[in-house]
Amino acid sequence: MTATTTEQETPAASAPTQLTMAGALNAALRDAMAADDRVVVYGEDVGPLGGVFRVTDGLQAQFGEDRIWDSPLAESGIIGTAIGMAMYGMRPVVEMQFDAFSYPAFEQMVSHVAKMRNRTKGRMSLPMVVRIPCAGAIGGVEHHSDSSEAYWTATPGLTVVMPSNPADAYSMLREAIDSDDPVVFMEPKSRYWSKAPISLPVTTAPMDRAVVVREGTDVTLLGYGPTVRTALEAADAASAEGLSIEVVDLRSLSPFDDETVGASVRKTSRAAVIHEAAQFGGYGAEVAARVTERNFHHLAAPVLRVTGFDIPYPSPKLEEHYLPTADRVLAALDTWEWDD
Amino acid sequence: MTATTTEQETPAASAPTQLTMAGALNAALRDAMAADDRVVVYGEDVGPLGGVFRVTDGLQAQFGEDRIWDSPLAESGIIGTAIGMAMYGMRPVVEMQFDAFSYPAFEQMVSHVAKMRNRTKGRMSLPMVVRIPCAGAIGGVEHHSDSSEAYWTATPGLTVVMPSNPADAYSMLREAIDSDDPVVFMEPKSRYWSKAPISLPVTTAPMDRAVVVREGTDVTLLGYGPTVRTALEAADAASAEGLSIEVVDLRSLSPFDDETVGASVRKTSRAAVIHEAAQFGGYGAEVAARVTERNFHHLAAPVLRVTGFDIPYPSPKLEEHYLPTADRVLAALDTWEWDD
Amino acid sequence: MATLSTRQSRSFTLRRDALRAPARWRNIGRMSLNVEHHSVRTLPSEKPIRLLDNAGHAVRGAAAGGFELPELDTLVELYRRMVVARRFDVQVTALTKQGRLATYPSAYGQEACEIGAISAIDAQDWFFPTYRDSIALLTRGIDPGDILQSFRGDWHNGYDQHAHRCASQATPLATQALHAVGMAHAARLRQDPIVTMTYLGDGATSEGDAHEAFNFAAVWQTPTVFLVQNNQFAISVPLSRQTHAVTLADKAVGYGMPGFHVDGNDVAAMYAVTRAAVERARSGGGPTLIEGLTYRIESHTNSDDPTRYRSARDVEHWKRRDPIERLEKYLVSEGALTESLRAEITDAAEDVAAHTRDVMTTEAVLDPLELFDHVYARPRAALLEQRARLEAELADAASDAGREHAGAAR
Amino acid sequence: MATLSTRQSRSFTLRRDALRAPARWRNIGRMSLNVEHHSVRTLPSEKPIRLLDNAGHAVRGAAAGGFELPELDTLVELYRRMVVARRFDVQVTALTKQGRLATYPSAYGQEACEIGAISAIDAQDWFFPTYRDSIALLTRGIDPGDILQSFRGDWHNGYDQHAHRCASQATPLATQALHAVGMAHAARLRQDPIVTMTYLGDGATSEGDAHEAFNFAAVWQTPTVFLVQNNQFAISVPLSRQTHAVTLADKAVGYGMPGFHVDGNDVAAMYAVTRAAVERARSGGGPTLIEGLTYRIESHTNSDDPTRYRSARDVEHWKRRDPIERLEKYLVSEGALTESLRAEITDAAEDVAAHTRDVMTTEAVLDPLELFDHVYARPRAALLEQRARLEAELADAASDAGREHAGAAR
Ligand SMILES: Cc1ncc(C[n+]2csc(CCOP(=O)(O)OP(=O)(O)O)c2C)c(N)n1
Ligand SMILES: Cc1ncc(C[n+]2csc(CCOP(=O)(O)OP(=O)(O)O)c2C)c(N)n1
Ligand SMILES: [Mg+2]
Ligand SMILES: [Mg+2]
Repeated sequence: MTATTTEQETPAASAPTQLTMAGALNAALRDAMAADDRVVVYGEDVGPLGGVFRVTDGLQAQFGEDRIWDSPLAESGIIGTAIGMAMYGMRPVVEMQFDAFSYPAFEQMVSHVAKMRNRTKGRMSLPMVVRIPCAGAIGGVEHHSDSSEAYWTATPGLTVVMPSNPADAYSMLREAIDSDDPVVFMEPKSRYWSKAPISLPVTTAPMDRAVVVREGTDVTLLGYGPTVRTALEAADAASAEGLSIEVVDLRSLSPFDDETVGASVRKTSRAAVIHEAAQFGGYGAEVAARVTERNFHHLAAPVLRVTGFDIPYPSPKLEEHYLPTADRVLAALDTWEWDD
Repeated sequence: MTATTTEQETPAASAPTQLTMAGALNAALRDAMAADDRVVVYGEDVGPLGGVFRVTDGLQAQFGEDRIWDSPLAESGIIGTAIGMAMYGMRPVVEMQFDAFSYPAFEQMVSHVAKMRNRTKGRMSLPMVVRIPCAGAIGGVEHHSDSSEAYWTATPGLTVVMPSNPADAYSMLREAIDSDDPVVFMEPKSRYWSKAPISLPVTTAPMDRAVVVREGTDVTLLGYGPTVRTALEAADAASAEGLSIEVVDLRSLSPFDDETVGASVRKTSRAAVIHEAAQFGGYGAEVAARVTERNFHHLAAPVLRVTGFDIPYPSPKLEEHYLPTADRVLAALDTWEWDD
Repeated sequence: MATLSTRQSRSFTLRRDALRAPARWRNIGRMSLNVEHHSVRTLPSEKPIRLLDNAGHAVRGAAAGGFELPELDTLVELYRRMVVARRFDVQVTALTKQGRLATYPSAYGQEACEIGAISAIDAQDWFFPTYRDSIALLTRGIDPGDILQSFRGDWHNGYDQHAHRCASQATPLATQALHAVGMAHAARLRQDPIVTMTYLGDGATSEGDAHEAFNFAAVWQTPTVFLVQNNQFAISVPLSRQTHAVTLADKAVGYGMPGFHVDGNDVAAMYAVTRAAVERARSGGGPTLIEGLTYRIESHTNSDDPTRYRSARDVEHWKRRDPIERLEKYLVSEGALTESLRAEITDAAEDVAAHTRDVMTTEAVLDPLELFDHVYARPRAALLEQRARLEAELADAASDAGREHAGAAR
Repeated sequence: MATLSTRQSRSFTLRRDALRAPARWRNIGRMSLNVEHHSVRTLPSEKPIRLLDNAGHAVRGAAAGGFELPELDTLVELYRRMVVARRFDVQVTALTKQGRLATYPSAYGQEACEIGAISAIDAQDWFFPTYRDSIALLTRGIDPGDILQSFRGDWHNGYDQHAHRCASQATPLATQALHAVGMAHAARLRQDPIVTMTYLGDGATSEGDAHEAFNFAAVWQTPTVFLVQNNQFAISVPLSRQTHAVTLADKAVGYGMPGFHVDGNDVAAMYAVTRAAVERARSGGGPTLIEGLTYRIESHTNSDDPTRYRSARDVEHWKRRDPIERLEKYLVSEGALTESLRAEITDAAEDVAAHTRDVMTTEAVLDPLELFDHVYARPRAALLEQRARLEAELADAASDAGREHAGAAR
C-alpha cells in the first residue's frame, strides 16, 4: 500500500510483479553489481547461503567469488577492510548480520566511516553501504532484535536510511550504493517478507526525503521501517472513529526531512513518532525535539513518542508486550487534551 | 561555586581544602579501595603513570599491583574481563582513556554490561564502574574530544552520570562504586583542574538526582559536566540584563531526574539544554523531548538546545567555534518570542 | 527426573583420576601475580592428538602427544554422558521441528568435545558456554527446562549461574571468553583456586574478542582453559574462509601459551588434554588453548539450510567418525559395556528425553510485568511508570476478555 | 625547501637492488583469488635478525636469517634519510616544547624501522601510518607543513592521501591495519600489483583490530606488509604487560603467515626484510608480519612524563644502540661516508629543519566555515543552517572588533 504511494514510474520498468522486500533488495544488489563493477558485496554467510535472510541469494552464482564472498567472522574486520576498499575506489556493500552484531564494528564506524571525508577535507570519501537487517518482531532470541539506529543517527558523518516497503527498498538501496557518502542501510527484518507489486527498476522518492503515505488532517503519525505499517493500522482504526490521521514515512533518519514533516505537522498541529527501540535516548527524541523546536507555536499538544519500553528487548514470548502497536498509538493520542 | 551549592556537610569531614576534580576523583578511588578490598582498578596507564590525567596518581604505590594495574591495550578486553570480575564478586573500576577509545568496547558494553542483570532476572548483577574522561575543550587532536554520552544513555541497563565539580566528583564516584548497577562514570576533562574547597569525605546529593545550582525565575538552563559552568556564566551575564536564570546541573543523565527538572521548568516556563556533543541525536534531544512531553502546557516557548554543531569534533584551532558558549546560550534565548 | 543433576553428579568419579600431564608441563610456576612465567613456544602437533582411533583402538606413541588413555571407569562415565547428551540433543531438535522452541543450535556429532571438556572441570570451577553448548550444561547438572528457557523464548537465561557455576550461553561471539578470563583473574587475586573454562567456535576465533581474551589470559597468566570446537563451519562459512593457519591451536604460539590440536571426536583425548590443562591452570601454570577438530552434523540451527553450502557426502563422511560409536567400540572390545550397563544408560537417556518433552510441552506462565523488574538494581521512576502503564493495559485486556468470555457464556 | 620531496625521490635508487629473498619464499603461489596458498608455519628466530651489529660490523650466517646486506649506495641513501628524519624529528619536538604544536609523538630512536620499511615500498604502493610515523611520511616525500597540520591543530589531516598514497595518520590503535588489508584486497581484485604497508605499535597488537587485520590478510592472501614497531612501551606500559609471547612476530604463526623478528635498530636488516616481504606480497605470496625491536627514546608525546615509569639508565642503554650511529660506523669503515657527503647530508637535514621552522612559525589562515563543508558529499539543509548561523556570528564579531578598532583608532 505504501509502495504505490511512494513509487514513481520509470520508463524502462518491467511489468509489475509481486516482490517481497527481501526480493527487492536482492534485485537492487543484482542490478547495482551488474551496472557497476566497483560494487562488491561481502560479509558473513552472504555467499553460497545467500545471507541468513536470503537477501544475497543467487548473487555469488551469478557474479562469482571476486564480486561477492564470505569474509571471516569479524565485524570490525568487515567494516575496516571495506574502508580500505572504498579508499581504493571500490563501492563495497557489506552486511552486519543483526544490529547487535554491528557493535564490534562500532569504532570503525564512528571513528573512521563517519569521519574520513571530513578528516580529509573531502579528498577521501568512502562510498560504502553497511546493510543492517534491523529491529525485532521476528521471535528472535536475545541479541537478534535490537534497534541500533539511535547509535548511528547520533554520529555526524553517517547517512542513515530505512525503507518500509519493497519499492523503497529497491530504489533506496540503489541510491545508497550510488552515493559518495557512506550509508547505513537498515532493513526491517519483520518486513522482509511483505509484498508489493513492483516494476523493476523502480525509482521512488529521493533517499533523503520523507514521504506522506496517507493524508489526514487531525494528527501526523511519524513512522519508519516497521512502524509505518503500525501507523497505517492506527490511521485505519482511527478513521472509523472519525479521526483523520496523516502518516509520514520518514525513510531517511539522518538527514531528517524537516520540510516534509514540518509541513504535515503545521497542518495537523499534532504529532506522534513511533519506533520499536526503547524511548529513552531513542531516535524519537530527536524527532520530537526538532519538530517541537521548529513548529512550537503550531503545536496544540506535545509531540508524543510511542515506542518500546526502556528495557532490553524481551525474549520472544514477551515481545508482543514490548512492541508499539496501533492500539498503543491510539491510546497515546487519547492522552492529549482534545479540547479544540 | 556549584560545589558549595550541592555539598552537604557530613560529620566526619576534615577541614576544607582546595581540591581539583582530578584530585577529588583520586581521593574517591583511594577511599573506596581502602574501604572495600573488592574494589580493583585497571586500564591503560593507570599504574605507575597514574593515568594520562593523573586521576589514579599514587594508587599503585599505595595499594600494590594486585589492586591496581596496567592491562593490555584493548578496551573490549578491559570491559570484558571486568564483567568476569564483577561476576565473581569484585567491584572493578576501569578506565577508558578517552570517549573515542571506549568504542572498541561497545559490544561488551551494550550486549553484556547493560543486559546482564536483566538477562538473569537479577541473579547476576555487575557492580562495575567504567570511567570515561569525556568531552573536549582541551585542545586535543582528533579522537580526543568526542562526547559519547548519547550512546550510553540510549542503552537501557546503563546508569550514566557526569559530575561538574570536585565535590560531586568525589561523592558520585563513591556512590557509583558502591552501586550494584554498572555505572558509566563520565569525567569532563576540561574540568579536571577546576578547584573547590572540600572537606573529605563529602556526600553531595544522591547520584541519580539533578540539583538546582542557581535559582532563577525566567528561564531554566539545563547543563551537565562542562556546560554547567557555561550555564552559570550565561546566567551571570543575563542577570546584568535583568533576566533571572535558574541553572540545573543534571548530574545523572540516565536516569533523568524528571522531578527536579520538571519543577524548575514549570516555575520558569522556559528551558534550554546545553551540551558539547553534536545536536542531532544528542542527549539534549531526550531532555527536550521529555521536558516537553511532561510540561507542554507550562511551556511558553520550545525547549532549546544549545550544542555543538552536527559535525565531527573539530581540530584544536577550530574548537572554539564549535563549543557552546554563554554567548551562544544568550543568543539562543533571544530567538524566543518574549512577549509575556 | 528432577534427580538428573544429582544423579549425574553422584556418579561423577572422574576427578579421582590422577591424570598425568606431559613432561614439558612439569616445571610450572607457582601462583603469584608477580612471578615471571615461562612463555610456551611450541608448535602444536599438526596431526590431532588422539588416544582412540576411529576403529576404537587405543593410540600410543607420538600420536598421543604424551597423554595417557583415561581409566576404564572414566571412559564408561564419559560414554554414559555422551549417550545421554545425544539423546537430549536429538529430542530437542525434534521438539524444535514441532515448533516448541524458537531456535536450537544442536551439538550432534560434537559430543566428545562438549562432554570431554566439561567433565574435566570440578564443581568449584566456572564454565562460560555459547549457544551451542546446551549438552555441556546438561552434563553439568542443569535441568533441561532451565537450559531451554532461552531457546523456548521465555526469558534470556533460565538457570541460576551461581548455583551451577555456569555463565549464560553467550550469543555475541567470543565475548564470553573475556568474561572467563576476568573471573579467573579475580579468583586468582583472591587466592581461590578455581579454573574457568570457555568454549568457542572456529568462526568465533576470528573475532577481536577471542584475541583479546587469549592475550589477557596469557599476560595475566589466568587459570583459564579455552576450548575451540572446530566444527569446520560458522553457519555456512567453511574453515578455509576463516583462517589460513594450519591448525587453530597454532594461535597459542602468538600468546606464549601452550596449544593442543586434538581429535575432537575422541572423547578420551578431549578429556585427557583438557583435564591436564585444568590441572596446570589450577596449579598456577596459566591458560591453555585447545582445539578440538570435529564436525557439526546438524544444521546450524533449525532455520538454517545446510544443503546450500555442503554436500551430503561430507556429512556422511563425518557420521562415520561418530564420537560415541568410537568409544563404544573400545569399551566393547575391553568388555566394559555389558548389556545391563547399556540398558541402564539407555534408560537414563530416555529419562532425560522424557523429562525434556514434559517440560517443553508445558507452557511456562510468564508475567509480562517482570520485564521491568530486573533491568536495574536501583528502581527507576520512569520504569515504574511504564510498568504501571503495561499493568493497566493488561488489566483492560483481561476485563475485555472477561466481558467477552462472560458474553460468550451467557 | 619545496624541493625536498622531489630531491628525495630523485635520489631514490633503492629499488634497483635485486634483493634476494630467503630460499623458503621462492615457491610462492601465483596471484589468483581461488588458488590454495601454502600456509607458513615456521617460528620466527628468537634472536632478532640483524645484518649490522651495534659496532657497525656486517653480520653473516644464521643471525642474518638468510638475508643479505643491501648494497652500499642503498645504505648510504638509507643513512641520508635517517639523518634527515632525525633532524626533522628533533626540530618538531623543539617546536612542540615552544608551544607551536598541540602534540607530537616523536620517533627518535626508531629511525631504522621508520625509514627502512617505508623505503622498501614503491611509488605505487600505499602506506597506512600511525600518529608516530611522521618521519616515514617525510621520507615518502610529504611536506613537513602538510604532515604537521594535524599536530598543530589546524585540521585532522593535512596532506593529499591520493597524491602520496599515504593514508592519514591513525590514532585509534590498529584500526588502520584493516584499511591496509581492505585496500590490498581491492587492488588484488583489480589485478593492480600494489602492496600496502602498515605500521603498528607493540601496544596496538593487543587490540582486536590487529588480530582481525592479520587474519583477513592471511585468509584473503592480500599483498600487505605489517610492521610492528616494538618500541617496548605503550605510553607507560611495558611490553611485559602487553604480551606473554616470546616475540611479537610469533603471532604470525597463528595466521599461517611468515613472521620475522628483526633488530629494529638495524636499518639494513629492516630494509632487507621488509623489501623481501614487499616483493613476496607483490608476486602473490601474501602478507608478512615483521617485528622491529627498537626503543622509544623520547617521551610518548610532549604531555607524557616518562620518569614515572622507566629509568634514565634504560634510556641511556638504548641510546648507545642508536640506529644512525650504527650505520654510520659501517659506512665509515667501508669508506662510503666522505666528508663532502656528510656535509651534503647535514645541509639537506638543516634545510628540512629550516623549512619546518618556517612553516610552523607561520600561522595558517583557517576558515571556521569550512567546518561544515566536508562532512558529507551531499549537502544537508541542517548543516547549511548551522553554517549560516556561525557565519552571522563571525560577521557580528568582526564588526564588533571593527567598531572597537575604529574606536581605538580615534
Ligand atoms: C558478534 C557476532 N557476530 C555474528 C553473530 C551471528 N552468528 C551466530 S552463530 C554464527 C556462526 C558461529 O560459528 P562458530 O563460531 O564456528 O560456532 P558454531 O556455530 O559453529 O558452533 C554467527 C555468524 C553472532 N552471534 N555474534
Ligand atoms: C583504541 C585506542 N585506545 C587507546 C588509545 C590511546 N593511546 C594512544 S597511543 C597509546 C599507546 C600506544 O602504544 P603502541 O601501540 O606501542 O605505540 P607507540 O605509541 O609506542 O608508538 C594509547 C594507549 C588510542 N589511541 N586508541
Ligand atoms: Mg563452527
Ligand atoms: Mg610502543
